[in-house]
Amino acid sequence: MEMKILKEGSGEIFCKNTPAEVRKWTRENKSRALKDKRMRLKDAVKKFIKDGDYLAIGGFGHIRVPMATIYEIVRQKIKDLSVAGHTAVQDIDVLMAGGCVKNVDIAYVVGFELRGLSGVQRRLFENGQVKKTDYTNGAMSYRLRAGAQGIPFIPVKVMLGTDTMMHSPGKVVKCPFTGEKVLLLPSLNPDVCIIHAHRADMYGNVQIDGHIVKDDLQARASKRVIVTCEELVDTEVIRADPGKTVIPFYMVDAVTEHPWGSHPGNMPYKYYFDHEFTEDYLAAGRNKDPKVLKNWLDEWIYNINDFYEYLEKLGARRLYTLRDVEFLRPPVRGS
Amino acid sequence: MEMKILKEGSGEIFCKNTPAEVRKWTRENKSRALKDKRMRLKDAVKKFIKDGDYLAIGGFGHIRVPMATIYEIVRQKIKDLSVAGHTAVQDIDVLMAGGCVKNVDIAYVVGFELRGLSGVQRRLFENGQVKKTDYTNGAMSYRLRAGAQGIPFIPVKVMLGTDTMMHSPGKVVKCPFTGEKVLLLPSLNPDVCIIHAHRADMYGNVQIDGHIVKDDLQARASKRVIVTCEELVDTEVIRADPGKTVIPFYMVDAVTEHPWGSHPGNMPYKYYFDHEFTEDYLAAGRNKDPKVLKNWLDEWIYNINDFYEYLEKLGARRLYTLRDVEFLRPPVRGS
Amino acid sequence: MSVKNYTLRELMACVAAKQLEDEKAVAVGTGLPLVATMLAQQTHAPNLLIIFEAGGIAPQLPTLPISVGDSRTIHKALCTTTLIDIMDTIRRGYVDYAFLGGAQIDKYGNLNSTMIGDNYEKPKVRFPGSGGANDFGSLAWETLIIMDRHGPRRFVEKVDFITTPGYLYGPGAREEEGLSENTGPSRVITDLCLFDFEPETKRMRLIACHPGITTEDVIKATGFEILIADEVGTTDPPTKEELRLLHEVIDPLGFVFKK
Amino acid sequence: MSVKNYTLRELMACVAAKQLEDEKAVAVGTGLPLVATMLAQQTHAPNLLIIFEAGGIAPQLPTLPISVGDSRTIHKALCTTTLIDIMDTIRRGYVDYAFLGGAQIDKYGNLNSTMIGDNYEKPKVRFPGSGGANDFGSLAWETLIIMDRHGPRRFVEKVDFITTPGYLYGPGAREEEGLSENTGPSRVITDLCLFDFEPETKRMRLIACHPGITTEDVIKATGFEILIADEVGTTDPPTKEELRLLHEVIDPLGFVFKK
Repeated sequence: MEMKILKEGSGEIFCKNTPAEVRKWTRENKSRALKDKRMRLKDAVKKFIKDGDYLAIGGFGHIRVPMATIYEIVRQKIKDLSVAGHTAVQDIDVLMAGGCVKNVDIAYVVGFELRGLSGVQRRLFENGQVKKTDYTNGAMSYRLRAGAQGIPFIPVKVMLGTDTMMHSPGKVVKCPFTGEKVLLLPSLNPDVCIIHAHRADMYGNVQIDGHIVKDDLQARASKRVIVTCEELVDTEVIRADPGKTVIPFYMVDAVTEHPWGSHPGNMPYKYYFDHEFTEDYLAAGRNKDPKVLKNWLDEWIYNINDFYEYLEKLGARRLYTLRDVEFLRPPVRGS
Repeated sequence: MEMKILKEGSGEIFCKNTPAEVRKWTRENKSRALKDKRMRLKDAVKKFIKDGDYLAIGGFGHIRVPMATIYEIVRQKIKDLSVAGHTAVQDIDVLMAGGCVKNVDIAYVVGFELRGLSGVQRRLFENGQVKKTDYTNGAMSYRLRAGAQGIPFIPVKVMLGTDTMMHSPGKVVKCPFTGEKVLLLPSLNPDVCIIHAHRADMYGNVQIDGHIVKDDLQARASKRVIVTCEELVDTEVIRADPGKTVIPFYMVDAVTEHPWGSHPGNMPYKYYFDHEFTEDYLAAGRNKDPKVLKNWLDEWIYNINDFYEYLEKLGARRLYTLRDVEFLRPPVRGS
Repeated sequence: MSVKNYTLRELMACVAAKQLEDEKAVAVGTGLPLVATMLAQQTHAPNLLIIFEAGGIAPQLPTLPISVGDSRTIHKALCTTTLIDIMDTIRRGYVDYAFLGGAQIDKYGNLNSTMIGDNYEKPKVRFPGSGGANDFGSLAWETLIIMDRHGPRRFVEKVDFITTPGYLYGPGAREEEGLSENTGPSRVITDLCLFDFEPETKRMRLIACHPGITTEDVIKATGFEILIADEVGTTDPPTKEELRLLHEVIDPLGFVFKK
Repeated sequence: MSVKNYTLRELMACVAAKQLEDEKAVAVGTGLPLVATMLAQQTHAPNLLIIFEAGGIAPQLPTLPISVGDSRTIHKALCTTTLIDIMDTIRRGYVDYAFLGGAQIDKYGNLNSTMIGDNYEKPKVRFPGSGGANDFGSLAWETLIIMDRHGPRRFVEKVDFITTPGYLYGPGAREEEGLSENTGPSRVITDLCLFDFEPETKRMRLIACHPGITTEDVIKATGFEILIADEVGTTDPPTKEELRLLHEVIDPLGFVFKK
């Protein structure tokens, strides 16, 4: 008996890692011991992200995005990244503005949701400077599930019949048990995944409040995991509520405490979007004069040393007002 | 291009539901509204479990098992069940002692772990009275994951090369992306799943403390979900910690508060095993005189009305001593 | 067009809201579809289950979320989970409606939110892509579509890219390609009118015009041949109470209804 | 046999414990393998990561769990999760050792925990089946096997049923069948001796006898032809400290070491 491949897409697979290789790599490169993994974000990015890596970003769009790490990647001018555009908004936009990106697996990029389209990304995709393969958000999560499970492909019931499928690497077959058509997608095992969480201990046990989106899968599927967190906590805090641990320590390579690390994104139960900041950035990217974007990047990334300087530029009043907005209370900041 | 089926097992698929049918059934039979689903366990079992159904049981072995529901199924003399033996110990043993079981998907049954083998199950399996197909615990969870995902099969990297595979319905193929061999297993969508949880609200939002084992997958894969819980809580309790909700209300058909509902099993953070009770039961099942087992069933199931009478027979002192053991403290019960 | 006391976007929100039955489940993004969903919940469908792609289930929405997964989408939710769990849930048959939009649509309700142009490598305009739209449109029972700026460049004979499946190339096509039975687009709400899909041909059919709009207006604005119901109705204009809810309760900051 | 001051089960636990390196991860059930694991953690391997099939990760084990997923296996754990997450974790390469036993074993380390007899429908004895054993033995890097009652009915030329894969039918067989490279059984600890697997043939090889046991004793007790290392050593008898830990700390209630 045979499962005939009835149709297949032409999309390029940008991430070349296979579960079998990643498994082997894991044996040799990931410590199973409780080791102190705290380090400066600068050092973590230098150590664990290389030119040409495939990068997966935590959170969703503007929510719980690891912006401190994104800025650091841009600051270090890492090149030729392939990126999982699994609803990626300002995160991927800043990476692309910084010239770090070569290929994108697109589920949702280019758009800033209600705020409209990105000038930066339109330019880069429309002139073919950045290559792409199209998927869906479900498809990207399913690929990560396969990667996390260590299987080389996964059947799905989305994308069938569409151009989205024809521009993906998916293959249509019939189920050998029921005869129904399914789409097979290749697993996704990113080289590195960056996550911003509510809390972690120094070993890298990570807890997230609210929706997990896809961070659990990404951490499981990826080779390297770099974590920033709002709060670094004692391991006893983790042991007191182990059901909340979304990512266990042995998957994690680096941990850095970075309060406000999702700014200008929204950190549930902590702070809401910095709407103005995003609008300003978006306007810079849309400006026909490339100097305007360059100035933005200089001001907020290149000409500052790290994320703490960024926070100082923003100022405490502005930041804590975002907390008021998050908690739906009138912002009263000043004595 | 083709994916050739290189090898296949001869195991029978006992659960005939396919994801496509279950999906359709769900549209017509599951309410998406917040409805009060509290009912007597007796009524829940009568209403939602039918002769010949495929049953999935929550928890693991002796841990967080829905014993109150198991006893009620036996009391109602439901027949010809197929059961997922995804590490099933006293739960499936009582069902088989009560003559409720026709087929078993075996990952782990017959054994009582350190306590040795079950007399009841050995008799029924060794004389061929109960039919079986062999799997592994991983395989059963993977089948449930496929059922929960609504795909008809899933590739796995277990069982390959073994007789376990040859007595399953698995099919070996090569991955069309990497060329490596994988085993395809059919999805599992049980007719009904029974779960014992720490807390639930009247709509069926379910929270579990500690390890979830496979209850999340089971609830998602099954058509009907019957929940007993240690504590019925106000919905505000659920809304205050929604990340803890393992099963959302629309998957659940019935909710009953049944403190001690896992007895003689272990309910993490609540009470430890009733070791003596299990040993007594096991001895009855091993006894060559079938009357001994019959007497046990009469005493603890048939001749009592419900689980509250069972608790009264056990007595408060015995029950609360199990709480002491759970918390590793010396049992001091008496004034 | 002689609209009074209300804008076309307000009208679209009210018409869209009426498509949602109580005690059903809807998977929704943000913008006008979410406004319509919140309005339905505030009016005739208090027991409508709202599910968000990023993992929020049945929140008590305090105000309009401005991003698909922001804090508002999990405010006092009954469950917060993962994106894949939401997709699995839709696939399992629990979700009645998906609410979508797009840059282009054709007569079978196929949606393009990927690109304009005929060169995939160098599109004239690159849009965001599917996001969860293809998933929702593949897996939910009914797809409700909202399209503003109804005109022949958006309502086209052939979309430049099928991002999300409508009825693809006609009756039976979804099933032939492996999509679930009895699914597909059921309504298209535009700033001119309301369409359904004729059951035999699966082609878009005009069933109601907005007040002041004629069938001829719709035909002119549509780049493909539409079917026309035997009786074309007129949609109800927004009530005062609906307008109050839209502006005071749902979108007080004016994200969707700019002030 | 001239054992003194310790039982064979105690000796097996101590020998098994020594197979576990510090800073590695082990997936383990209950019984003797767990006793050995806890002993390793209490002695030379304090930073050994323990993972339980039912979902407990890195607990601070207060005392011996008596069931594979009981409360003790999640006591002050770093993470509590699901069975499938544990299996995925092993498959992803994070777990160095799986600790297994069985009713029968053959020269390639294939394990039978399913049945005795040649009729699957009506076995002479039906055992529990795989449980997580096949998963562990398929996915973990090394499989450590503990077999008590070493004798020709348990160490057989051909097991009645391959529940869990050893090296199947010889070198390359695991890879040929689709199992991961560089995996398979590495040690067999019995109540007579310690085996490894000869790298070229993948056949069981005697590397050490317990005190008082001879190579001849082992040959006689084994139903297949064993390979014998150039130098067959003698295992270390338990120290006083090891015995104290076993009885006072690990198994004070005597579940494994019956009192």
